[in-house]
Amino acid sequence: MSTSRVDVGDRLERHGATPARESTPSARAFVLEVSDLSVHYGVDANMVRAVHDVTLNVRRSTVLGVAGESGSGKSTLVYALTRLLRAPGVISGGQAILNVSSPDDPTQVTPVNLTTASERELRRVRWSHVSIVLQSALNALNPVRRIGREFDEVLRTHRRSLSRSDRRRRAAELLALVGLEPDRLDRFPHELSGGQRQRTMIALALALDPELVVMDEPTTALDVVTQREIITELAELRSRFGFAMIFITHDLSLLVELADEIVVMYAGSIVERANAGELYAAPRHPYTLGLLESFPPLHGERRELTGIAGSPPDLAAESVGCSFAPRCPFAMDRCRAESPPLAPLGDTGRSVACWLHTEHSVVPVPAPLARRWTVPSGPAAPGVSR
Amino acid sequence: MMTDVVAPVARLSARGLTRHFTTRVPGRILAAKRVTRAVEDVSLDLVAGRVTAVVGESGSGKSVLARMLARIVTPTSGELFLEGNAIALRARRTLDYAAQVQLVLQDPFASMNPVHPVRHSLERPLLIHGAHKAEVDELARSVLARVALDPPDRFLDRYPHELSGGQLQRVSIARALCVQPSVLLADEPISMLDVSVRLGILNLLKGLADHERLAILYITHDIASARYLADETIVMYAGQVVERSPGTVLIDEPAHPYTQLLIASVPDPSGAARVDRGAGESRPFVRAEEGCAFALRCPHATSRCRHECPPAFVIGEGHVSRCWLHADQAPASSDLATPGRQREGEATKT
Amino acid sequence: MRMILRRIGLYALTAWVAVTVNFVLPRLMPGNPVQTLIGKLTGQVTPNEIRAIRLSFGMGFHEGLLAQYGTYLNQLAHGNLGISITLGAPVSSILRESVPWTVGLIGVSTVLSFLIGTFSGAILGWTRGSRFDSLIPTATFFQAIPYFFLGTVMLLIFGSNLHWFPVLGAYSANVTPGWNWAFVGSVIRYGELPVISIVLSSVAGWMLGMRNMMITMIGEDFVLMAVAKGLPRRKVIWHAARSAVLPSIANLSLAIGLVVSGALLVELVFNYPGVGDLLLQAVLNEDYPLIQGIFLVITFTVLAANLLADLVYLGLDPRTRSEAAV
Amino acid sequence: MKTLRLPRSPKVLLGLGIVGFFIIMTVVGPWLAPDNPSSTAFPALLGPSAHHWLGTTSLGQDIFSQLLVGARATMVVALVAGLVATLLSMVIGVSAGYLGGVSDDGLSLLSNVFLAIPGLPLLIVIDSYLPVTSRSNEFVIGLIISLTGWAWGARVLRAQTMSLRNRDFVEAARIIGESRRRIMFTEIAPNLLPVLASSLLFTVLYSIGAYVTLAYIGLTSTAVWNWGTMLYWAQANNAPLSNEWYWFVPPGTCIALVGTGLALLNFGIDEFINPRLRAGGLSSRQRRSLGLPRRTRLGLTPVLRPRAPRGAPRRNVVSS
Repeated sequence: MSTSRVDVGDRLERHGATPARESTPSARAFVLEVSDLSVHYGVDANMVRAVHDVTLNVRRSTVLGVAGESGSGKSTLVYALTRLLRAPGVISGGQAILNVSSPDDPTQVTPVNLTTASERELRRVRWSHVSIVLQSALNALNPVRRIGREFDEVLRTHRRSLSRSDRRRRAAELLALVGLEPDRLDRFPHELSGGQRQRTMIALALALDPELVVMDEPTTALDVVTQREIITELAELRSRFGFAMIFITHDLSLLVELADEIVVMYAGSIVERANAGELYAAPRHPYTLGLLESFPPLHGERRELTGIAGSPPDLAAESVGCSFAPRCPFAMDRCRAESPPLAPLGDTGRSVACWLHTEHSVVPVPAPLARRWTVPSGPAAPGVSR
Repeated sequence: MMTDVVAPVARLSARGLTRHFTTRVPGRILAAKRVTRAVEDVSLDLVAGRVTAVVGESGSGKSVLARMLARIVTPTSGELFLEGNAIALRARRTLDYAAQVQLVLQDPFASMNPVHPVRHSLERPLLIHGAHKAEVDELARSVLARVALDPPDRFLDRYPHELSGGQLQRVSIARALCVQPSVLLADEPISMLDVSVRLGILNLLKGLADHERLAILYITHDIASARYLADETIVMYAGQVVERSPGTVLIDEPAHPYTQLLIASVPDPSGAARVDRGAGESRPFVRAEEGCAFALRCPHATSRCRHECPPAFVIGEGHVSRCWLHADQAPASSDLATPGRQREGEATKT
Repeated sequence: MRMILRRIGLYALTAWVAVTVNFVLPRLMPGNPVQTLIGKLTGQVTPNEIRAIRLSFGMGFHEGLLAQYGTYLNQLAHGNLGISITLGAPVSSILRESVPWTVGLIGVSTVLSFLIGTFSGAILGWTRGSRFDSLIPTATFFQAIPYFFLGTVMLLIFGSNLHWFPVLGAYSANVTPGWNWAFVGSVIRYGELPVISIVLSSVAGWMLGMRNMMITMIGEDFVLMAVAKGLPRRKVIWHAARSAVLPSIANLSLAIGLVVSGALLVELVFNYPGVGDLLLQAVLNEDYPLIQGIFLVITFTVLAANLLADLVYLGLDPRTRSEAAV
Repeated sequence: MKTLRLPRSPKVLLGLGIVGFFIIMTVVGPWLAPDNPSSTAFPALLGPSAHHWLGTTSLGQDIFSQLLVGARATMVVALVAGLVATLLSMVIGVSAGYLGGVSDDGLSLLSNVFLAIPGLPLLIVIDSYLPVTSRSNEFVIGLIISLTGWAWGARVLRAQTMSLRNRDFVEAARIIGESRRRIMFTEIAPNLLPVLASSLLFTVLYSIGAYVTLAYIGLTSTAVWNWGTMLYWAQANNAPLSNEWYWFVPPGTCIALVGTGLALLNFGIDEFINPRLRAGGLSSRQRRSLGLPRRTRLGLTPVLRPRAPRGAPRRNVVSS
């Protein structure tokens, strides 16, 4: 599949970077390590703090789900860490490190600091190692080009040794992976249906056998039936090729099915991080609980649900204390005064940013936030690295 | 304005509503026409105090149906009855009809004029429908309170861009309520909203049905939200009703293969059993010229399905399914198989 | 295909409107200027010539309006545009000599201006926020200068003062017209300054339009995706520019009319032997047959150019090929 | 109603300043003129001096006075033509866009025909048939110019109206029973204001050009002083070839300045209509103080104060 991939480590070295030849265990385990990343829109008085102090790691070959509503910073986060965020977005702190593995020897890992990388270095890891699928494939595909040209261009840029017919053959192979006929290569984007376009984008994202695929609400614009088909295909493709995924969506119930580990974001911060099954069975943050309760169930008794009172916060306004406090049914005085950090929850391997769960909290944890869970036999271990 | 009737009387009834669009076949010099059957022969009754949910994917014709009921789109054929009175569909929509039947649109951001404050959106319907200038401010405040936008002063003079999606959708519902309608049509009112505020809107609609006796049509692609609200559920595919049942029977025991596929496709963390799904590349909503509209995607399709359009079969109390799988059941006279209610409705008409 | 047929229909209609305006105008004006003119001419030219002029205006002798219109169209269909009063020659043969100069001058300038403007606009759009932005007010200023004024200033500075370029006329008096190198070289040399003036006046429009579209396109997802794919910068720019140029080409057909209008006057400034100079002479001498003939020829040429621009657009935008647009 | 709030960029302020200056000149210019522009009382072809700021013509007229007096006719014609053309384009464009169907087909065809006919030659033909008395009337000339200048605005307004007509808020107004006329005027029209303003600027710009051109080739009365007739006389007396720059440069520069001012204002409107054209938040001073690059390149999100990474000995390259 990737016969012609040149050792990226060598190339980076030639251009002045000093790759860590002795790969650390954490670099081998995680394809992406993000620490304390903060993002602003603008820098003056009207500045909007879109993301603050986000730390997360993506384990190789697993799916990290990022759940949040509009304004939670979930998309800003991934655009920023891939340095694709548009002006006036500014990364105001933290770093993101992509651990690029050598195709010849997977134990050889070269960390690339995305937050300090030059345009040249970024170009080298983009698409070969990290690719992206956006919500609207219609906008993501060039409207005046045939589908085949998009594949050809990517392959020609990153796989110099492939001949024209090789590239065409590879493109047809990729389309076949997502269940599309090769004749689609000669079509323009507007001639395909929404589902076909999104499948095309996924095929394109896998063209260079990347280690990490970022999916920004890839199924939100699609019908449920098409969404189901694509999600099923994604799961199959992942188990076949072993890439890791960051899957961003507002649909927490979709993530519970798809992701290994989930982070829940609210107002630019991670409020909870846990293994998918655990998060669903036993949410620890009031927001996660509210979000899960916002999906009417398809089975069981019909009962009245309340959702979450109030409106999402205005990020431009300076806030004191926990940003969820105004909507939180369990808010205490401390919540309005002090912002809780994302802290490990005992030795459970999960983290939560809520004062209710601190060791010294005098208030007992409310029953809905203290459910017990049985550790499911998921593919991924609880994801805390340090 | 309505006296309470003991038997549930349909406030708005549709019989055989059909809408075809003719479009030009692209790329031809001579204008070859293609007929798109957006809605085909749909009948329904909207009853005071009840929520009727219509579930369908994009292209199922559910939005066109809502617009026909609001008389923004003229049906190709069919009949409408408001409080039992036949409506002349060719004539212009009267102000009186607008006062009875209101429609709430999907996108709250787009359905508010960016140059006018909330006040304008509420006072205009009040003034059009005969309120006095002196009282509109008071009325606008009270209607904001009805949709739980409290205090009204915080919202009346805001511009749309200053409000969140959930708040705007409440304003949008308030605008519809200004005219004191008896029927409220809601076209995907929550699909553009954040997950955490969706239930608030659903509960608001439920409250309007329960406490203010409005007849509500709730249109959605989200079958789980239909289950949360519905007193009657209708599933549409390619312009046709394929299954309908009182309450949420068809969600708990789906009979039509399309309904089964739809339910199996919904993300469900609780992990219920899955049904077979159609194989291969998903096909766009091209209706077959003959036969069952769903035949192209149906895992159970036989040659009969491809050649003969199935009628609606009664498979339970008020539960009908338009599928040959149920051919051993009695066919319904129309897909509107709610005999009890219809008889009572007709009795009061005569 | 549909679109092209529709455009051809539009241009045919426009041509008909222009022809009819030509017919109706003299009759609408108070005191029928053509009648007055003919009155003035009686005695100066031969009765035969007067007859020809009357015919070209459709003014036979004792006919109804409709019959006059018929005569007029018939004359037009035979390429008879009447006889120039001042030059005493058939208008069509006069035009045959001057039109090629105009088409050459304006054609070359328009193509150059479009290419330079679009290219620099793409660069300006891509490098927004950089030092190049200071070009924008300058470009706006040049855009606002009337063509003929800029031409005059150029003539004064680079022609009569610095003597960098030959001025006045289309070729040197020392060469004999014909397909010989001396002549062609001279034509190019004499064309330089007029072309530069027209390009300078018109380039800013293309540039600013392209810059705006480029910025709009850079905001599109597919351009961001081109970056995300790790494509080299020149390919990313190409992604954006390829789509951004479409509105420019769609507007090309509209802009041609404006450029032609402006360029006619540049000919005048430089004494260029095209229709612009001819038009001025005709206007000053109230030579109505010549004015009308020039108007029709310019209109037909512009319409032909429009159609060409539409064809280019159709070739570049796949969406119009399948949708029935415009 | 906050329908049109122009961004306060330097471009817009400069444009406002220039246009404001010339509007004042239009109003007070004729009173400020030191001499009668037609008086031939002075020596011919004087260069600029304290007495004659811009010198005199070959007939001994004061050029500065001509410039001040000429501003009024030029601006009046431009304004009349601009307003009439914008009105025409609004009526035709908005009706075509809102009514749709056959009326749309007819009206669009009309504006497309007018777009395709080259404006200036048509103008010349019409004007050449005008009796001399009408040629000296600014309003007649203005009206004729507006006839050839409305089509572009109509086309833009039609497209804009069509897109507004299908917007949800218009449908919402229809649902509550709002009348057609009120939907046009209170729901759609306020949203058209920026486009209308832009269209007005363009037609005024076009009209100045057209009027000056007509005057320059001698198709308006040469007795009415405007910037075009000044150029006409300068050209007729071979001023450009005789190096009498003070005769023809001032009027030409004034025309170009008015045009620049209008175009700069239009930048502001463009940015209002299309938010992507607005500069992205940071002023260049802020960028410098934060050590950010002068412009943000696509796909290279700037990084503020790169913190030294904790722990592992990783590269610490200064980011761009």
